[in-house]
Amino acid sequence: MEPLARAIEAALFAAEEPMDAGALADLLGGADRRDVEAGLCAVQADYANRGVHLVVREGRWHFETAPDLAHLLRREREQVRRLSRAATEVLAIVAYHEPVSRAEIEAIRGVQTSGGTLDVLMEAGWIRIAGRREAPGRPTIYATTPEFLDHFGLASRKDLPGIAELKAAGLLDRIEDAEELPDPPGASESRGEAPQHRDEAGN
Amino acid sequence: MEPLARAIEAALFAAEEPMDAGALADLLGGADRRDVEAGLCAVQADYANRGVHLVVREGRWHFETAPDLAHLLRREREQVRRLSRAATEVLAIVAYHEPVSRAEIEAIRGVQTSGGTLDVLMEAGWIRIAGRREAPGRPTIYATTPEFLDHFGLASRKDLPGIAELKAAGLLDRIEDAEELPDPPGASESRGEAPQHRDEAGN
Amino acid sequence: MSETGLFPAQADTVEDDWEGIAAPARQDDAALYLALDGWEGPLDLLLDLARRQKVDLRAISILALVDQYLRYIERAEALKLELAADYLVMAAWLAYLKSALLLPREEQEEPSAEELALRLQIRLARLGAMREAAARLMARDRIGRDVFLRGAPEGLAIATRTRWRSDQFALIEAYGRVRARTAPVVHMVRERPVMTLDSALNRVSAMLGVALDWMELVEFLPPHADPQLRRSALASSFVAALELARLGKAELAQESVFGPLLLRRVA
Repeated sequence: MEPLARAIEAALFAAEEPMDAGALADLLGGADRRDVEAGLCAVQADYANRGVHLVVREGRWHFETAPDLAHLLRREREQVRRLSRAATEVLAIVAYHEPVSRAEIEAIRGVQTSGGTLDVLMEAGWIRIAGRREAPGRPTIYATTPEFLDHFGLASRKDLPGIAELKAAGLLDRIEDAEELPDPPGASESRGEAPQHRDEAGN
Repeated sequence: MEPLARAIEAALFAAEEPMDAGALADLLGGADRRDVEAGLCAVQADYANRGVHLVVREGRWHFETAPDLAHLLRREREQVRRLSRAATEVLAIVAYHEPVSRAEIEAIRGVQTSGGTLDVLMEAGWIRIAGRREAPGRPTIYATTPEFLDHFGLASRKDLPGIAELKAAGLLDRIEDAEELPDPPGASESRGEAPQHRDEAGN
Repeated sequence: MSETGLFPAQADTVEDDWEGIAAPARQDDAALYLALDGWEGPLDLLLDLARRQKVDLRAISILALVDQYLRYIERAEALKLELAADYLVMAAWLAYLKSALLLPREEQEEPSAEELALRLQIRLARLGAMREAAARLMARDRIGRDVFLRGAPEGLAIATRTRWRSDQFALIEAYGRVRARTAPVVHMVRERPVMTLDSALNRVSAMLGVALDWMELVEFLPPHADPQLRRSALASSFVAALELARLGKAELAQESVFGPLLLRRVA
């Protein structure tokens, strides 16, 4: 095994967080970035058929166990957060529509989203506040994090299942107010005034 | 790579502590212990020249980074900084008056000295704690180190110029208005109580 | 509720659109309410009904969907179930949509009923897409469940160590600075040119001895003295003049306030 590949292998084994090629090059005493990238690919190829794989998620590399061994390694203890249906839906909406405001999430789901649902996802480190939309009311907008991609084994957002097809079908277009279901005559008030109903918990 | 070797590799990679062959055999769905031991040896041989080694200590196996790469994983970044004016003054006082307590340093400097300044000088390796003064309160006393003499190119403390030489070199006249700080309250008294600082300075 | 399931458990068991909900109601109304509670709002219920048409969401019959929904709501009301307001709002809107769809096209208002139906369909498709996406996402190989990171990474430590630098001159200069700053302060009064009272007495009496007439006080002062000495000599000579007058050796005269002070020997 080449010295640089060995060093990359050791560094990524020891690292507590995924690292990109630049950080690795710095760590390895200012190695050339392209050499590091070539080395990463060599190590990745070397591990392709092993019990451990070298994977890259949006430019950041880490080792993880091979997915086909999940049945052997799956642990009884709760390592993975159990998400409510509401939380999984909100997560999917943020991932496929990002950046997206809470009102837009609610427009897609047709129900109010409790703040707790967003909190649970932020606490898990999967979504983050990505600023404010330059629109009336300047609503907070949300986006996913690198940890989200890591956790779900996605190389990038383009890797989200079916995202290209959904986009082509226009199902990921921004929801315009005009598209909202118009209220039936006389019903607008009660619709606006019933925020307390069906506030689903995010647990 | 053999399926059992792959599984062993993945299991030890993910394990939070070293595992023995028996524990591995249990984890891997009751594999035969001798097969597991053979598998461990195979994996170990496979990693022999890599950046990561499979090692066994008292019958328990774990991965660790190759010893020859340790320097890469624990880097010390060195940062060179010039000693501050205040710290240089304190160091000079220690050098001229050692052993000297903090109260005595303050009395000589005529200004209060933060503990951080002494810490910096100790971190630099130029002063050390030289015991306690057999006086009320048993104050810690400080002295210089051999590294101090090295760094400042002095064969011994006797090489330090005396007061008369300082005067002749004009070093006692270089006083700018901005440097004329009033004594802190109480400093004049302690100055009176530290007569021992005068004698050595003049030699 | 299953983590990965597309639908709430009770929805999966529903065979027919009404019996599914009515089944628990045979026991008591509270259970029925809970069953209805399995839907997250009217859009969720509509989506579930639409899926039961077992066709692509884009091909569903909106009229049939509206009828199904309205039947649910009617039955729930007949059972005196407490329905959340938004279910009723949706029912009212769907009833309106249905009547508009049944009207001849030319009598419809803007936007047309067909367009409203299309929007409803798009909303259902969008929610359906996200629900499927969520399920696919949750079914991926997830870290900590299906794949695992290194259990006990050594960690990469980058310690920053400061190396301090100074030099001999800085050290000696610092000591000089300290000593200069804290050297005992000595007050030195510089010598100033003065004429003492004694010398003024001598000078004035000597000059009076040779003078014939009244003389101004200023004429007794040293003629080319610098201003500071002159001031001192003026003060001393004035006191000397007073002293000579007291001793009866001289007399003083001043003709006007602040006028010249005149001095003459007493014969």
